[in-house]
Amino acid sequence: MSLRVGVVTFPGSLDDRDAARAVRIAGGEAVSLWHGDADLKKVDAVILPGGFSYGDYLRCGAIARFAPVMNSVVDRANAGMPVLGICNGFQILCESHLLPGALTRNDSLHFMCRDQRLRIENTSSSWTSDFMAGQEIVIPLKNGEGGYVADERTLDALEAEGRVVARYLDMNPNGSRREIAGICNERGNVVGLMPHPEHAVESLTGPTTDGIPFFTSVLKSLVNA
Amino acid sequence: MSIDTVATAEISPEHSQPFAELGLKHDEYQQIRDILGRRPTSSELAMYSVMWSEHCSYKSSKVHLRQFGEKAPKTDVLLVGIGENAGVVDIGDGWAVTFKVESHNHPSYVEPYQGAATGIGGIVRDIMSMGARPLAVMDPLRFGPADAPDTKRVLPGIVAGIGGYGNCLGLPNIGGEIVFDASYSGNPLVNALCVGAMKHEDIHLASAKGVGNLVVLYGARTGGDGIGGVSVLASETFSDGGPTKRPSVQVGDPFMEKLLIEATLEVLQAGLVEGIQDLGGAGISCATSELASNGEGGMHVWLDRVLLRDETLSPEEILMSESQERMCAIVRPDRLVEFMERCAKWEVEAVVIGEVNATGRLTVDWHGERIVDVPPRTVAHEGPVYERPYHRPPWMDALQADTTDHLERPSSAEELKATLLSMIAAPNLASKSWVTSQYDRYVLGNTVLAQPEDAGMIRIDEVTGLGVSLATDCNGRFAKLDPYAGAQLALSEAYRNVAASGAKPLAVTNCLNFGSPEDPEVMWQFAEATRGLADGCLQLGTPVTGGNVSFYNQTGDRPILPTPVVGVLGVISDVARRTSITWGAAGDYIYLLGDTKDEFGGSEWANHVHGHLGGLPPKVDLDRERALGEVLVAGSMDSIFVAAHDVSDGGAAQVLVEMALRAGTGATIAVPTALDPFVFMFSESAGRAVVVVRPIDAGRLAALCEKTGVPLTAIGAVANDDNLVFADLFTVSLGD
Amino acid sequence: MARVVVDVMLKPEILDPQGRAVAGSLRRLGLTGVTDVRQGKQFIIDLDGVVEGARLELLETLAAELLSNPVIEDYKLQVIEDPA
Amino acid sequence: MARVVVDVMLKPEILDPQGRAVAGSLRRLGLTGVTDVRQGKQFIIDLDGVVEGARLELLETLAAELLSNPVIEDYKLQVIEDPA
Ligand SMILES: Nc1ncnc2c1ncn2[C@@H]1O[C@H](COP(=O)(O)OP(=O)(O)O)[C@@H](O)[C@H]1O
Ligand SMILES: [Mg+2]
Repeated sequence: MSLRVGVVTFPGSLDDRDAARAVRIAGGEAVSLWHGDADLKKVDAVILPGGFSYGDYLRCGAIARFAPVMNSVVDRANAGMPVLGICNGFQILCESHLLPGALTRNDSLHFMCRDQRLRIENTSSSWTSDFMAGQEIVIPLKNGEGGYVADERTLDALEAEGRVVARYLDMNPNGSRREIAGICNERGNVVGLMPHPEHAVESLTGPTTDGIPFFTSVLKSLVNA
Repeated sequence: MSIDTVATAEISPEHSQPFAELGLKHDEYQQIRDILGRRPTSSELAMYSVMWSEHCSYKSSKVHLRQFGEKAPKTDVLLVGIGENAGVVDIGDGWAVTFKVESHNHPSYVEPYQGAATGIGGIVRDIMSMGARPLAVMDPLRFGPADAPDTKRVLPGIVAGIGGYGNCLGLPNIGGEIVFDASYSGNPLVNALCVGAMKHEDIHLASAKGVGNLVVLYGARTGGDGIGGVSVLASETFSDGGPTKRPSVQVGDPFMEKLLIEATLEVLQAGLVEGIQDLGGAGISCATSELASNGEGGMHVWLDRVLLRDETLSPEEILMSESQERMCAIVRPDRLVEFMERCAKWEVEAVVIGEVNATGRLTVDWHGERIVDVPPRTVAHEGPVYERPYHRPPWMDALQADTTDHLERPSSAEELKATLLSMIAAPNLASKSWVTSQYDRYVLGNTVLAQPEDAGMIRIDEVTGLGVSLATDCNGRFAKLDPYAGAQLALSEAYRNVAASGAKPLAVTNCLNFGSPEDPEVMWQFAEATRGLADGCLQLGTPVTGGNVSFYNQTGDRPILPTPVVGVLGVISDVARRTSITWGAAGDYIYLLGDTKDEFGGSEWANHVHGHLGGLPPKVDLDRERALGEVLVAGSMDSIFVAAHDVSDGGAAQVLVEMALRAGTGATIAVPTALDPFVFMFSESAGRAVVVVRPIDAGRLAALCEKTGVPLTAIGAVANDDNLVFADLFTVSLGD
Repeated sequence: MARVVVDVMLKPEILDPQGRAVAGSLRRLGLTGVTDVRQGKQFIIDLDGVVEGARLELLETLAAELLSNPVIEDYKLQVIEDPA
Repeated sequence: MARVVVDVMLKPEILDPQGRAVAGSLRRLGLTGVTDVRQGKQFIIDLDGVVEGARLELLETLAAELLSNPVIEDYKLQVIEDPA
């Protein structure tokens, strides 16, 4: 039986359909989860998709963090379940303190949508094991508040522990500290990513198919687990 | 606060009413009194005044718009025609597509960000109200000169507003236009297009069917937004100093709109809706009167049940309010509970405000008192119709006589190169990525083509690959030189762009942006443009499915360039065979399809280099356009093309530069011996495209052109470096 | 040195979607009796020297036309001479 | 009824691109001596009844964890009993 990957829909989630499509293309079963429902429907992993949960009013991810589903996600994540937060999902993970730091307004002050080159820095996380170390990929980036910030100590720790999952190449699109595009927790099961791998799973609709390994990684890691 | 009821109206015929302040002419006011056999109540006056306004009643344009129906080409693809919120087109496999472009020009001038944002919101609700899931948006924009202070004030806000609303809504932006011209200073044009899809059986209409069915208002609460003039009435009904202050500007709430979309799609899918209508201009007045007159003909409304954001609103204001993010549904009583539950799931407020009946009257009560009792048709559909006087402006002869012949042309290689470099940097021709990079083009995962391609293309059916392609175009300078031809050139350019992407053009929408209809010269431009568009659509076999008219676009008595923006929708059986503008391997052949003539009237060269506008626009040949379309579509089906790009603003040179930049590789171009290099590079003759094929496919292309009678000229080959070489003339490196 | 604090709020009659969203989550998180929430901006401007005369006037103009959008927002300006 | 005003500011050590942009345009528009500009948020919360005891504590918690993000922001909360 294929593995079940939950995709949470919050009010204002936008890329939930895309995340589900990506899971299917990678060979998994996408299960839709509802923000108001603490039941994770026995999924093996969870994706918090991109979008503007609650309009991103107040602060990106700030309100979604308190949704009933998040209590379950936090518990299971602490117990080792793989969780991927993309864009708004990354912001929610930071707001819920599953990941350190925060995401702030792009230094350009503009929303930016572009095909972004990245380097995969960590291939041991649940969501990046299918990449080769140092592999360079191009996937869409689209955000208004994607500047990753954290205090120096945290940044140094992230670097030292190899928890920077992906870094921006060519240009820093949003003023992220140390060109950080994505990070993971100590255990490597929780990953936050500002760019959108789910928009790079079909050559027809994406700039590349470089996003697929994020999803095949988790499926394999679950099988091997 | 004293209410003006029907009862009081009957016994106070002499009571004088501020109809003029509400924009009603004296005879229009008299007409209302005749319809009702008494003076209208202030609420009825509010309804009639807004529904009979130019914006809602199309009283000046109706007589001309009729041609779109009368001259409609024979077609079986039109499932819903003009008159509904948006037309619906059959694209096969049981799929239907609806699309429409609308203007939000003035609000965007007053408050650029919110004006543009609410423009997107409004057109998206129009598409939803047909039962479709909105799939993508486009934004044709016009501004004053790029460096004008006014442009610097409005442009960033307008772009941020379109992005801010569309991105938050989760609709990809797949195209649009950004054109600069002095005539738009102080009067920018913000047109917004939305396209949506549904299965045939899910098509819904704005009609209140079924006596006893309930009228449900859902979405955002009603506030005092956009009620402008009516406060005259409001203040009348206030014994004290008058109502609290009313908003000068409407603020959009894209998050609420997103919830509204999801909730609406759910209640439609669950079959809980008999009829549905968006609330746009004229708010509840428009929704209730249109629903009623399209349905059983009667409706009763308990206006005091409307959920308010501002408790001080008077009934007149509630009827008129243009608060955003609201919809109105007709629901069977036995489905109401489930309807309410679905709304609650999405945290969307909903309330029953009325009931459908067969009285043939629209009646409205306010706390038990009857404040409206009218025949709905007279409000919604039987408003005044004007045959505005119009005449060809006397200055047209001089304008057309002032041809481009006397303009100095570059001749030496150096001059040609300098002209090309200056042209590609011109605001109207330079890359627009500084704008489009602020728009999400990926969300929903079905965007196959978007900016800077010729057309935006989205996949409708993920299994079969069935999709649609859309382009909007209009060269206002052409329309000024000859409105009839200008409208047809806008049509043919959009048609060509869609065909170039590999899709078969099917149907048309339009947004007619003009000056004041009370100016006979403007009215002539409007009449000519509509006639040209109607004739053109007949000839190309693409029916007009809907659109919008925006009048009074002028600063003082200086009207904008006549700007009939035309949107063409095409269908493609499998988006996998789309044609992009990106050429491939070195050695591939580059051809020019169509005839290039010495045509520079209204061209970007005359405009940018000489600031000149005069003469005649390029000749229109719609049969040629159609034949070219056949080649472009057939070539895509037989996968002959590596790339294709339509030729328009800036001419062939501009096209070649765009293709080279897109691909990141240059080409070697040989000017056809029959052509003067300047004409070859910069003429804007219509009916042309540049195509790229693999050497082995050259024969098939030749045969195809042979069959369709489309002129084919070999002009060069793709190179393996980044130099664009115009043989025996000059070389430009993509680097600089 | 001086500090100027400019508070910018949407005019009361203008819809404030952000305030609405915040009010909603405050209630969901158990805060009772919330009647209205408005969300605005605050600018803290530190300057050398004193703020008076022409400089103050200029600040007022800038608060009215740059920091706030007179079409939809009101502003409040306070000067705090040598803060700390 | 009572009014609670919560000001939220980025911590001094966090880069504030908006504040920097504002400082730039203030200078361009002729304001001299600008040393620093920070842009923050202000929430005006209107409530029924008085704000004290448990309700005030809850408000403090919400200001600290919902209205502001402790990782990057500081907040200031003032209670204004019966405003007007
Ligand atoms: N230029 C036009 N071409 C074709 N149809 C038009 C044009 N302008 C308006 N219409 C049609 O008139 C009807 C009323 O337009 P409108 O009041 O803007 O609709 P809505 O209120 O739903 O936006 C619609 O069916 C619209 O498509
Ligand atoms: Mg409508």
